[in-house]
Amino acid sequence: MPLKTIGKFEIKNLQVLDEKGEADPALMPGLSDGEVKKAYEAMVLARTFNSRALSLQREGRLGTYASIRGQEASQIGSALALEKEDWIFPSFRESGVFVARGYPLWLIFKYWMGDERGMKVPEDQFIFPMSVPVSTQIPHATGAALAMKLKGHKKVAAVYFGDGASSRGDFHEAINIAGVFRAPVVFLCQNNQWAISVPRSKQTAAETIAQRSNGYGIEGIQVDGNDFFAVYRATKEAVDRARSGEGPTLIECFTYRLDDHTTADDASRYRTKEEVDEWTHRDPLLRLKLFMEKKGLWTEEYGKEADKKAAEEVDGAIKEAESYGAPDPADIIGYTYGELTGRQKKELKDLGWES
Amino acid sequence: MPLKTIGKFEIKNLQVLDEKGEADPALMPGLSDGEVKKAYEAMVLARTFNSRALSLQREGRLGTYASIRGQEASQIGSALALEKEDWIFPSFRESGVFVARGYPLWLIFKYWMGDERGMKVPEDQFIFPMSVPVSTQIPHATGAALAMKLKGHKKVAAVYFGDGASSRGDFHEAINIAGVFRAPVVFLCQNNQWAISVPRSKQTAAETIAQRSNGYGIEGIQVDGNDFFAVYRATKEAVDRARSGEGPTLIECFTYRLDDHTTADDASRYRTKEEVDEWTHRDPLLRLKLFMEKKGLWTEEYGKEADKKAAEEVDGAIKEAESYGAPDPADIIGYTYGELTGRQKKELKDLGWES
Amino acid sequence: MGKLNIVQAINLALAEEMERDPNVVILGEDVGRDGGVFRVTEGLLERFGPERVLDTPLSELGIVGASIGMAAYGLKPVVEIQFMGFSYAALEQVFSHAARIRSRSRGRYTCPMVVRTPYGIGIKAPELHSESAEAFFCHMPGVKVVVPSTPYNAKGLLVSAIRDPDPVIFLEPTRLYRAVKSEVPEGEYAVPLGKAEVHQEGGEITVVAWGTMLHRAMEAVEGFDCEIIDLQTLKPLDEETIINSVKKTGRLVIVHEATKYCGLGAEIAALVSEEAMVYLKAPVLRVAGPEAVIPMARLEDEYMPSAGRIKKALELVMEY
Amino acid sequence: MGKLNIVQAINLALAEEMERDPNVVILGEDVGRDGGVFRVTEGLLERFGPERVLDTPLSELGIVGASIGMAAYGLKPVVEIQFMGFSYAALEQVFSHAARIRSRSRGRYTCPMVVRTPYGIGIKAPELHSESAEAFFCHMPGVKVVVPSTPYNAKGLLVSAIRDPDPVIFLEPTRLYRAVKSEVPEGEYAVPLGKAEVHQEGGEITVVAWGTMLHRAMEAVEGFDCEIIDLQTLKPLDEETIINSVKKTGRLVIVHEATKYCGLGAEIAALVSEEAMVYLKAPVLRVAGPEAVIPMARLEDEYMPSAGRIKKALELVMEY
Ligand SMILES: Cc1ncc(C[n+]2csc(CCOP(=O)(O)OP(=O)(O)O)c2C)c(N)n1
Ligand SMILES: Cc1ncc(C[n+]2csc(CCOP(=O)(O)OP(=O)(O)O)c2C)c(N)n1
Ligand SMILES: [Mg+2]
Ligand SMILES: [Mg+2]
Repeated sequence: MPLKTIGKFEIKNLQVLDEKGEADPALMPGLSDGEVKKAYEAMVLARTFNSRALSLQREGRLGTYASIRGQEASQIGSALALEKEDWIFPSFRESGVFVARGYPLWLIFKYWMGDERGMKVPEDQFIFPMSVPVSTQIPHATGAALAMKLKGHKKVAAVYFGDGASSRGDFHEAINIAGVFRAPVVFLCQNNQWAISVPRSKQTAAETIAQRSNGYGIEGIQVDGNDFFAVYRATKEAVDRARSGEGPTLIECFTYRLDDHTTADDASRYRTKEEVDEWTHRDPLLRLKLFMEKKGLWTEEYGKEADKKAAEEVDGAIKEAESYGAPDPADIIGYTYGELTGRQKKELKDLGWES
Repeated sequence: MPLKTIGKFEIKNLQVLDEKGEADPALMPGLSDGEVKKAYEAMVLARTFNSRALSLQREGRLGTYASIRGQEASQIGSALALEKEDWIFPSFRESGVFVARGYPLWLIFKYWMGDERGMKVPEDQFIFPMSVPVSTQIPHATGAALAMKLKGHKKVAAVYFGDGASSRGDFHEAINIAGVFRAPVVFLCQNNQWAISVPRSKQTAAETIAQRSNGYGIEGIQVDGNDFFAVYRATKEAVDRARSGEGPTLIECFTYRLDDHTTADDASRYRTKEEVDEWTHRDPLLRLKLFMEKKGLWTEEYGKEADKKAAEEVDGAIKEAESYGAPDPADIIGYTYGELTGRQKKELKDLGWES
Repeated sequence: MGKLNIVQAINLALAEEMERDPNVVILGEDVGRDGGVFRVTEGLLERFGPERVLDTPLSELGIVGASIGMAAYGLKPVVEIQFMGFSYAALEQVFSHAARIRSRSRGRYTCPMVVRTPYGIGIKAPELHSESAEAFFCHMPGVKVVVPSTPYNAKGLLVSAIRDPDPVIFLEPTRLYRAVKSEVPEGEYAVPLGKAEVHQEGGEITVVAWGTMLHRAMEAVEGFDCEIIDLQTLKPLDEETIINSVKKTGRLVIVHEATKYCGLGAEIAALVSEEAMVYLKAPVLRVAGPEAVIPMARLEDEYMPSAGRIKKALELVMEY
Repeated sequence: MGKLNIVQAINLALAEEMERDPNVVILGEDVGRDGGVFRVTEGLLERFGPERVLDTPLSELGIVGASIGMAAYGLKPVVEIQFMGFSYAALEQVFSHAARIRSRSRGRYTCPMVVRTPYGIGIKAPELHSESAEAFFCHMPGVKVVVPSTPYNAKGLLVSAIRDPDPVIFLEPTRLYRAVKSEVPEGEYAVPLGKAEVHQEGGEITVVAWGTMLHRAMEAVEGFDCEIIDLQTLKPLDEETIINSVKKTGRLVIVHEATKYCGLGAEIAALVSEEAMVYLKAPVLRVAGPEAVIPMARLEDEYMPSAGRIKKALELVMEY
């Protein structure tokens, strides 16, 4: 009748690629040169999309926007580890995930221009509309994963959310349920150190978000979120485990939000330039580029080419998004239910919105 | 750039008194013989109250009731470790806690007879009304503890909830906030193995509830909930830490619900007699009695005396509760706001409830 | 089949729909092994197995939220919330997601799910076991709200709810669960959503009620020439049936258990004073709960609209 | 003090109340260092310190739940929920506890807290930043609901809300935050809860509105002889002011942003058809949001009642 230890637990951090672009061969995921280039190009495209979105917003051509700069590796490294038929449940700060999935860029612009049609997800895409209420999308992923399991489909659900989201009940209930039913879901926490003005240290007294996994009896790991290979490797392992029936994983991508929270925010009110500068040096694109250079996969000209292709694609998407017609007011009402209610028909008439 | 361990964590279980009544002297809390007897008598009183409540319900003299049989050590061991000015936030299955606080028994009966006046807590008692929605009382304790801290009062808040409650968002958000602000609160999980028909193993995939503490960066421990000394010791340590500004603790009392969930439940539908019998042998009262016998603190006659005193006190309380007048319908309306609204005055008139 | 009570009728509807459609799954607290605290899901775990009937953790937000993902993926989850008073933790998931996913995705994703929950005063259980918060859900565009009043419509309405392409909140009056029995045919029949039923024809007063209060109203109308409308679906509302009746009777009394202020009765009164005011011979009266928290067992009967209070309202409108 | 906008008026009310009463504390997401996303709490952390102004984790349920414990213990928490659309996670804590603790404990414990939240369409922000769910809170006995419309009443009402012994939901129209300026005296004055204000006297039509819609109504009434009532407090309702006005005008138009079905407008219409029907010359009309989810930025102006739609309603009732 003692004070006895009944459980031991360790939390690990994975880094494959250091800031100088040196990779640990023992930990490198098996990716072909082509796949690495594809990843780099996706990251460039995501960053290009992002910077153009920011400038469009300044020009008043786009609404409030949440920048992903600095989080490209976390978003693209994880998204590329999923299969096309796997389902993704994004938050509002996931442009990189959409890009990695080949989601039509003009639709993403359209969405941020304040138009629901941007989230009319194409039939061949299995991504949910962005969730604006923080953390509320997490249970949806658990449910979809449960459905996959019950239907015997060998698919996986992946859900993205921030460090702030980890403080909400949805996070807790969704992960706990997934643990109980061993649902095939991967919980991808994008720990970018800030929830608007609240630093990670004030979000929870725990050292890491990843260690929460132990409280749910599931796998968990923290990865260097600015290291494409680490994110990819950890996600791939989690996805494989999930697909083979071994249950959910919580992955904390330790990264940083380099820009303001959104275009409506001014981060200089609550964090120092020094902190931001320090993280700027850890730029995930730079790091992957250094690696590719050493491998001879990146040349000046290849880099220029990639930037040019990205710029063209984004330009095209903006043109498409802006040329697209104005939304029909009748659509405010038209998608509430499978069929119009009597009251809605009357309202369409009264409002002069009948077609 | 390795796969490195960044955190290690252990979860411990505390037992002081074994099932034969042998105590580990090294772990014994410093309690006088008188205090031990007081504890035993409180446990007898709680059990007597409980069994009378069950029979009153069968006779139709009391409404649905949630039995605490088997949980007396968890409830009384923890409650006795608190000071009179500390605040307690109970669930609906905490008769033992009320008894330990010297709460007027007739009021508890009154409450279970379906009368709000039973929770008109006497001014010298600092216990909240029972919370019926599972887990929803946990944030209240965090808030009260925060208030104590902000006001510089050296007090502690303690909150009781079950294993099922640990699956709800309230549990998560309340403990996380308490961790961030190092609020002086003790989270007392009464893990009685069942949430109505759902066993602990289906409530979460984690081995223990206590290990959740690590995810919030707070102290946590599992104790033998049928061992009065273990519960008392762990709670006392947690209360002392909280009072001296060292923040919250999560204590999992590993115990068992010996009776049906409530008088409206039939546990034979979902658990075996063998399981219940096995736990009956771990009876917390029996265990404390064996210890006291060895110490010469318990004699046949002392035992009889304690039972008799408890029976008398409970009889008196029942008489009081039943002799108390019927509630005034006007009270349905009268306590909604500090003052009656215009509409309420009209309603009192229309309903003929004016006094 | 013969006579069934509402518990049995709902159980039958669930069984038949699960038989018919392999995508129908049940989840909730104690719905499996225990058969639900009211035994509504009794026997379904044994019959359909743990892949179709899931005993969940104590997690209202989580199970409703998960059901949204299940529904979007292609299942038809039927969630049981043990009592309406415990559905509040899931309001955000219902309002911000279940109700909006179709419109948010412009129809790409939908949320065909049913949330069943026992509702209203009835069993003298502890606090929060007697709630009537239907107005919350009625104020959420994108959800539908249904309340049965007999075993027959309980089965038929639940079948329609399960087959509906949108989220449906299905509120089961605890007081009626075992109190009313009626013929319930086995197999195919559905009572359509969005249609009220004229429960009794009459010429002088229209009485609108649903669930438990329908039966209260029936006790009260004796001696009056009342047309009693059982709403059945609270949202979307069958405005036509109500308005046509009021145009005929010129008098309207609405009865509900929920507190009066901003209850569904207000909407019905407002609808009528907007669409049929010129036909009204008397003020529209609402017999409803007072501006107060629903009390515990000892006082719950006082809180609830009594036949006497309804009678008083009927007499009052007949004075005009 | 001179002219202030609503953001400044609320900030002033908070500062003065915190000065006056050491038990007043502020908590919420980004309310400290950042001064709140609308800057309503700007400068308060610097002035009153981290014991009085708490930057919390992202945890609506938790901070509202914790505030209940704080209030019961003796503080007067003023919680900021960043947008009304994020208050839904806290509905259970408000309805099941804040609203009931006084009645549950027969007065031993009370819950004097204020939940402040930006509300309504106004800043073309993403989804769920434009909600008007006041009717939910209005249907909760035990809470009070307040909506300011000018800097003057914003300050005065918030002071009353903070001093009120019961939980108050204080809804701040985002569209008006910086749009209206007016004289706001420094120091002591309170606008009482439960009193509406006759914003403009008139003889032929009573127009009831609050918050943003009050200003919409003012644009629309020009050319009509309208009495405009600014509710200020949505619960408890100042029934007398409304009824007296309708008895005078015989016509009533209610304007609100929220979806019409089961919105607060329904209650007001129902009240009038119950208490003043015989005075009504025309149907009671509600100009409100359609039965639809509040759209994103591109369509939000179409969703919101326009001056034109209000005018149409005024013309309609004048036909009687
Ligand atoms: C439930 C909820 N509360 C508050 C907000 C307002 N808000 C938007 S983003 C944000 C911070 C989110 O932080 P985090 O989860 O770390 O995600 P990040 O923005 O860093 O990507 C807040 C408070 C919201 N959208 N949803
Ligand atoms: C939020 C909520 N959901 C459901 C219920 C119905 N219910 C009452 S007790 C209970 C089980 C509680 O289990 P646990 O937390 O372990 O406490 P115990 O009953 O074992 O003491 C349930 C589901 C409730 N009261 N509150
Ligand atoms: Mg973040
Ligand atoms: Mg339990």
